[in-house]
Amino acid sequence: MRSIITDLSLVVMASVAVSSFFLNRASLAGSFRKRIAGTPQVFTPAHPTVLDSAREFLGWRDNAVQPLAFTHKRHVENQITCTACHEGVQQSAIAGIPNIKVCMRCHALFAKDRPEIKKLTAIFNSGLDLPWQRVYGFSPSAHVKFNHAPHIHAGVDCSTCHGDVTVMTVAVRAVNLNMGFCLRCHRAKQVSTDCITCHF
Amino acid sequence: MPRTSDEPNAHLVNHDLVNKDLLRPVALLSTRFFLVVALLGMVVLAGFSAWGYQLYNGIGVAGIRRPVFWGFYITNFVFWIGISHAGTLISAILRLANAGWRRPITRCAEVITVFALLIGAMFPVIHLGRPWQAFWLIPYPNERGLWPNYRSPLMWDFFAINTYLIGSTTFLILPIIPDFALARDKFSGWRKRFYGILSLGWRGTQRQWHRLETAMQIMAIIIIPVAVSVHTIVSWDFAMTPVPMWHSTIFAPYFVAGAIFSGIAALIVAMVFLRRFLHLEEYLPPVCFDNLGKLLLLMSLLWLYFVFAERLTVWYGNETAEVSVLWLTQRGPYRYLFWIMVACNFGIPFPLLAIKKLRTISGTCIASIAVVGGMWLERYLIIVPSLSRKFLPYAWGTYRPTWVEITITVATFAGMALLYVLFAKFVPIISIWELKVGMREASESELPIVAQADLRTDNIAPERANNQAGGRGQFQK
Amino acid sequence: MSHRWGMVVDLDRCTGCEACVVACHAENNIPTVGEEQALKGRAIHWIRVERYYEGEFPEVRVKFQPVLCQQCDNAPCEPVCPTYASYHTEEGLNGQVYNRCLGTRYCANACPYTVRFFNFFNPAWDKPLHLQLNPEVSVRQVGIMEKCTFCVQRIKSAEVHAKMEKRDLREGEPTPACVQSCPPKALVFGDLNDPESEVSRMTRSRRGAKLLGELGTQPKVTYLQREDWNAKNI
Amino acid sequence: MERRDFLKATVLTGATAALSGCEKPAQKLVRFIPEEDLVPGVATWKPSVCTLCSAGCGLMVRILPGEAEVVRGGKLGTIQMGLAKKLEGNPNHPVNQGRLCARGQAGLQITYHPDRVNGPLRRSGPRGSGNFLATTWEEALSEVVSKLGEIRSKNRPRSLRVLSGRLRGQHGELVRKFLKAFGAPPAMVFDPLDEPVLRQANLLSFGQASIPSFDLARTNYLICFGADFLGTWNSPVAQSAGYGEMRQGRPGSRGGFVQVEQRMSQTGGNADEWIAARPGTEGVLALGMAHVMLKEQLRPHVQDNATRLIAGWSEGLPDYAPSPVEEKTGIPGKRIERLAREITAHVPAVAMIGGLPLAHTNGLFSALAVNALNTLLGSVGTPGGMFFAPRPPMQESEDLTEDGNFVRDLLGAKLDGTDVLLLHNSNPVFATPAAWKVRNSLAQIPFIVSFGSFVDETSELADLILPDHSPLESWLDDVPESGTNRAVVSLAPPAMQPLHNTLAMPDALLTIAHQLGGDLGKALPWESFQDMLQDSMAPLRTAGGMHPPPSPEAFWTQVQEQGGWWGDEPKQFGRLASPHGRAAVKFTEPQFDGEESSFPLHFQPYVSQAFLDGSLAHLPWMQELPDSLSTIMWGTGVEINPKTAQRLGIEQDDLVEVRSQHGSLMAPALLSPGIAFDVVAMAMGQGHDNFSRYASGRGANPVTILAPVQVAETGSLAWAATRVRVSKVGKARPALFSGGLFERPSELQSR
Repeated sequence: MRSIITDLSLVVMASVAVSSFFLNRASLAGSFRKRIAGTPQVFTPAHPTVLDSAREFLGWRDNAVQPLAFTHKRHVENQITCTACHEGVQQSAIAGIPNIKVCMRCHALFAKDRPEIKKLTAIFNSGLDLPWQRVYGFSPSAHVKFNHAPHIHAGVDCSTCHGDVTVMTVAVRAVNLNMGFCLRCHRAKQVSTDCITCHF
Repeated sequence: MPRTSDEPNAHLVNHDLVNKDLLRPVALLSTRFFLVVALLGMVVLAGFSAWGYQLYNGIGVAGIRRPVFWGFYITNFVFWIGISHAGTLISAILRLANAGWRRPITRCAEVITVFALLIGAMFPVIHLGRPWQAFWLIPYPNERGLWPNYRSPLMWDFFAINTYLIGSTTFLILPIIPDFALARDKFSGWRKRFYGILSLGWRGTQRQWHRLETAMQIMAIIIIPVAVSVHTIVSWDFAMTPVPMWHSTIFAPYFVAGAIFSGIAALIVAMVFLRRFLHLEEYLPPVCFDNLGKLLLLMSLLWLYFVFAERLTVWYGNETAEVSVLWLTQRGPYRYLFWIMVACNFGIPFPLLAIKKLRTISGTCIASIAVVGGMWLERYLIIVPSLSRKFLPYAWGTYRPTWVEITITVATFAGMALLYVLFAKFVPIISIWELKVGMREASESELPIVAQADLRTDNIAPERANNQAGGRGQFQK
Repeated sequence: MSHRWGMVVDLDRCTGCEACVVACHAENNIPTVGEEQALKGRAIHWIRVERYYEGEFPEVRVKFQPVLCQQCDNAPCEPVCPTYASYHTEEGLNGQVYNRCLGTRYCANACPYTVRFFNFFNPAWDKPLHLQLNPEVSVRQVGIMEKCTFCVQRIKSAEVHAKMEKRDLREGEPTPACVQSCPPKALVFGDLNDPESEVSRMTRSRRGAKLLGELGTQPKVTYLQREDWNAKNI
Repeated sequence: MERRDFLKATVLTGATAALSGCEKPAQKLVRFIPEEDLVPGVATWKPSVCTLCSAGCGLMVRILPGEAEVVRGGKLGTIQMGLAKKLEGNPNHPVNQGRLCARGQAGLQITYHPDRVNGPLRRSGPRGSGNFLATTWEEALSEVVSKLGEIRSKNRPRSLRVLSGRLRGQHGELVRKFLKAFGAPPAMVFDPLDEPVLRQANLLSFGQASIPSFDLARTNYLICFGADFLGTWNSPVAQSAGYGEMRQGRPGSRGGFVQVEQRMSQTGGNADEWIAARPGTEGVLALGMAHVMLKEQLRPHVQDNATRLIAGWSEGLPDYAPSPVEEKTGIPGKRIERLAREITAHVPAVAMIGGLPLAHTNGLFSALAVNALNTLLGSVGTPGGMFFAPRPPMQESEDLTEDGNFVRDLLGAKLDGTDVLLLHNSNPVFATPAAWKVRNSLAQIPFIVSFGSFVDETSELADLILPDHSPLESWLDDVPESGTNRAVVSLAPPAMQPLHNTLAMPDALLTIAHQLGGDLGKALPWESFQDMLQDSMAPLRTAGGMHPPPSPEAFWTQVQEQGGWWGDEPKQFGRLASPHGRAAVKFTEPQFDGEESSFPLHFQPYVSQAFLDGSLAHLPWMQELPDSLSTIMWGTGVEINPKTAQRLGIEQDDLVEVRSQHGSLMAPALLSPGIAFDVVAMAMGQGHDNFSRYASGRGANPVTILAPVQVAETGSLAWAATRVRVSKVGKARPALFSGGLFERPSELQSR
């Protein structure tokens, strides 16, 4: 009996000793990796914390908080088309969130007295851009390469994926853009549902 | 008086004694027990911590690399699934063969199966690059309209192993029920309640006995093809791919034979420990070891035959890639491991098991320990060398395990021991009622008064006590 | 008209300069793993130039052979994947769907060309090196298998543009980075469904051969063997 | 507490590692208004010029809008700007015709390198300590101006020196004009990859001190002496393109290729026939072939300048009969005869020489011999032969050869009395033998200004670092010397906005000139380098290439759009200038440093395929690029023949010491079948002490242990003239990408 106990305790000590030794090695693994470990000066797809990874795994996202109470409604009412500000949408993958210069194209002249526009002008004069936050967009681990242009050319209305922005003030996530949503449409329109169409 | 040679427990006559002996380990909680559990627990904990470390930093902390993408983890997977072939298969075969000497060993065998399966089934998950997505293997309807790929041997594995796990668990639990009932009746306090629940309201009625018997018969028949299929499919994980010395038709029987081989060895080791520490010398007499030893000898020869057949054909076929793998294991850096393996699986066991004098309990034990180690090496030598020498020499590479893999591997052995110790603590490790049946059959000719009295007051099958003929009839199928 | 993308590697033109290797790194966001990992054999090069010596000094020669995913029609990597992460696309490529990958690495074992690479850790770029990353290609996380895609992002964008302009793809319109960069024009890429395309013509060359063709993987990459020097008889 | 330590603790105490609170949140950055209007997601291609080697290839840069962290007005923030994402060859450029080598494509990482100097620095610690403090451009420039003003007022203008790498195009012009106007001696050029010996030979043979181009696409037979022309030598991309055509471009006729070298290079790996003549006897082999041609009258007996330079040519080279040549070169006479007949049977044929053969003490002889062979083959200035690319008709104040030579000045103690040194695009401390003690002699100089984008072994000595823009951020121009038969000026505007607080070196120089005023101001009237470029291009408007000549404005825009100017395809190859007479030369045995008895092995450093002379060792892509032959990554190895290794008891993965009379280094042994028994070879480029996080303290630098032997005629370093001994000192595993060496491994090899 004693022999057994000593054996087992030996195993434990060995494994712990081995662990501790190699742990130092492993944590230093890669002169390249080591230098960059944990510092914010590194770009990596790794989640900063375990909590974040859990949140993404479960698909929890905070709602976007915008620097200005931008109202889509009002702009649409003034016959301003989506493409006027989201310039990329017809020719490229990305629709693009307009920078402050785009705003000032008009607001250098129009509605200068409104409080929000005053804020806007102030920010512009300070030489800064607006820190808009994304409302939609896929998580990096979805590996989706969505391309706006072909959808626009296929006559898919913006509202299909972004909800009726014309009635929104600050845009909110009105549609849940999960894979099922994409597929329903692709199947209905009999366009490719090949994985590689969107995932690469 | 005349005795059937394969009735190892014929000499036991006093049922109370049997009950006492076999319930004793369940009854008392010694400090020794806690000490063992604590030690094993620490090792297991170290294993889980290592896994946690791997989860956190990435699978790269393991030694796997290109082109050797599978290493210790898959080796352990195959090894433990192999071990799992000990119990169920053996006990099922012996049950059907109605070999009397099986009675004391069936349960400890079946337990090995269940636990080895549980441990083995962990490894496919541990070795994943993204274990948190493992649930994608489960076919469940989803909006994406995505299903797992049923053409993949890994999916076959998934189903085969689950089937086997369910099957063997049932096969283990069914015959325990009467013993739980016994424990319920013998104990008092929380134990009574505890075993009361587990015994699922077993009253030992004629009908219950009948159902139990039938169920056991059916399960015994079903479980054998399942067991065979499991390791066949595990072998196909390798044989289905165009990898030198994996892509072989011999693999399915080769793996199954190897599995049973290692399984029996594991069983013998387990029995030796039980015998020693639970003082079951009387209940696990040498004849069990002798018979198992013979079986092990047979498997050892079979194993050697398979290895020879596999390697001869490769060498004779002389296909570039295959031969370079062959020489890698035969003459290359892996040659030491190879010959150690041969020694463990044949060199050591053969004399110990072939020579009657040496086929003692300790003899079979040594042989078995050698075989367990040897079979682990065999799995390793099947997986790693082939991957490190694929078709394009430019892409060759070597594999070296890291502390993470080693720790986890060690931990699984500790884990097996731990589960076994705990099981033996809460469940009579030898099937009491089956034992008694064996006693009865042995001593049916003329029963001493004492025994008669025992039978009548036997709380297992009172009806049968009243009507011995009927009772006996049950068991003469 | 559906496409069937294929490549021809002219070993007589290839000089082993490895321009293709860097082109691939730049185009496909292939991580730099660093020395320690490289020592462990974990460097990632979707296309590599294999170097084989023949003979011994002084009668020694070298053979250079670029090896990338052969995009097999009968690919061993595809059936083994339990989640269809590795599958056959409509255009006959061996697709690798990163988000679907569990990291069983089974495909990598099955691949006889060993052209599949695994992210053993999360890749990392010292800032601002990350600005070089190509936004049209995913950055693969830890535990994901990756391999040459024939620059599917280039193929896709070419197809999208053609579609938006309501026309068919022109010959040589989608070009993988490696092919574009190749100084001696050893790599040729095109549509095997078009019998007149350069790649189809070269595939029919008498020098043509498949890498490990005997395995029956039916690669879509054809290797034109190097010719031996035969002097005019003097 | 650092995360991983925390982790260790948890693992040891057996807690799961699945928790981590110690992560810093990414700091919030302010966003600046972008300078340019970009359409998101739309890629634009802008022309640029590759400045990494002397080839001067044209680039196309893929620009995509993206968010970059920058400093604007002292504030750290993000800005949406056009970012270079990929470099490809410029399809219209005559030199590289749309293709690009590995190094050129990796040039992208220079711009985004994490260790780039992102603003002017002033030395804080003692010289060489590598301690610098940030300063402003105003201060930095004014300091330079005051220093220069000082020496000018002291009337010692000659105490200003410029140490620079290649000085070509208007970059070079600017520097020359500056120095001339200042009254300083011409810039000291240090470019380890230049071929001064070949220039000298060509000046003597053909009256043109430049590197030739080769019309490989139309060659039927190429014999190359040592030049790695497909990998690193001269204009690799252009030559590779030609090589491809030579092999398979002409249906039915496949050009033959013979390589003469002692260590199998990437180029040699492509040869049909690979010949290892004894080191330094390449010229003899060439003349041996010439002898056979003359004797058997395989070629008409030409008498011109190139041949007249070879002693005994008119007599049919009696000293170079097969048997004596066999003796010297170790190549069987029969084989030499066969080669001679083969090559003449396959005209147009051409001979090429470069690299190691010219790095012997008798390099000039070898070069002249090959020139003579080419003349005999009638392949000078003819299709399928060699020629000299025409120069664009721009006025250049001086010829390149009149630039100072750093080595000459250094060893001639001409650095004494230098008060101010301007350092540009050159790292002699790293790339010269330790025996020359460059570091010390530079450290003597009171005031050193570096324009480098990185702190390296040389610029760490600087008192001021005025970081240059990265190539992609600056106005670029180059005049490729070779690689095409058209006159070419590569020129391009910046492809992207500067990422850091840097200033283009030419503009800095102009600013300094203007602040100094006087003659300098007059000599350099331009507001910016851009204006200077525009003026310099003016004469090319009517010089062909564009028909009809566009208006000056249109011309300028078109030049910017197409990435330079190139003349028309000439009717025939450029005529050669008038010959320079000179006494005939004889073969002289190459001199080697170190007794054969104690230093039995020839030491041959070679230009690294990934790092060239080491100037690219800071690029991660290059570090992880497996070498074509040894497939080593992130390090260096000593290439040695397996038989030799066996004799010395050395095995793969052994750490060996290479010792010359002038020092020693340690590196892992690489057993390679493609190297002569008496030769060990090593790639240049690694072994940096201080050159970014990726290169520092990695591998060993073969140049340091070289003997300070020079080629007499040019004074350049004879870097193949060192003998060494090699011994095992331990174990070291190099990071090799390849497993096996052979495709069909025998049992033995598969062990």
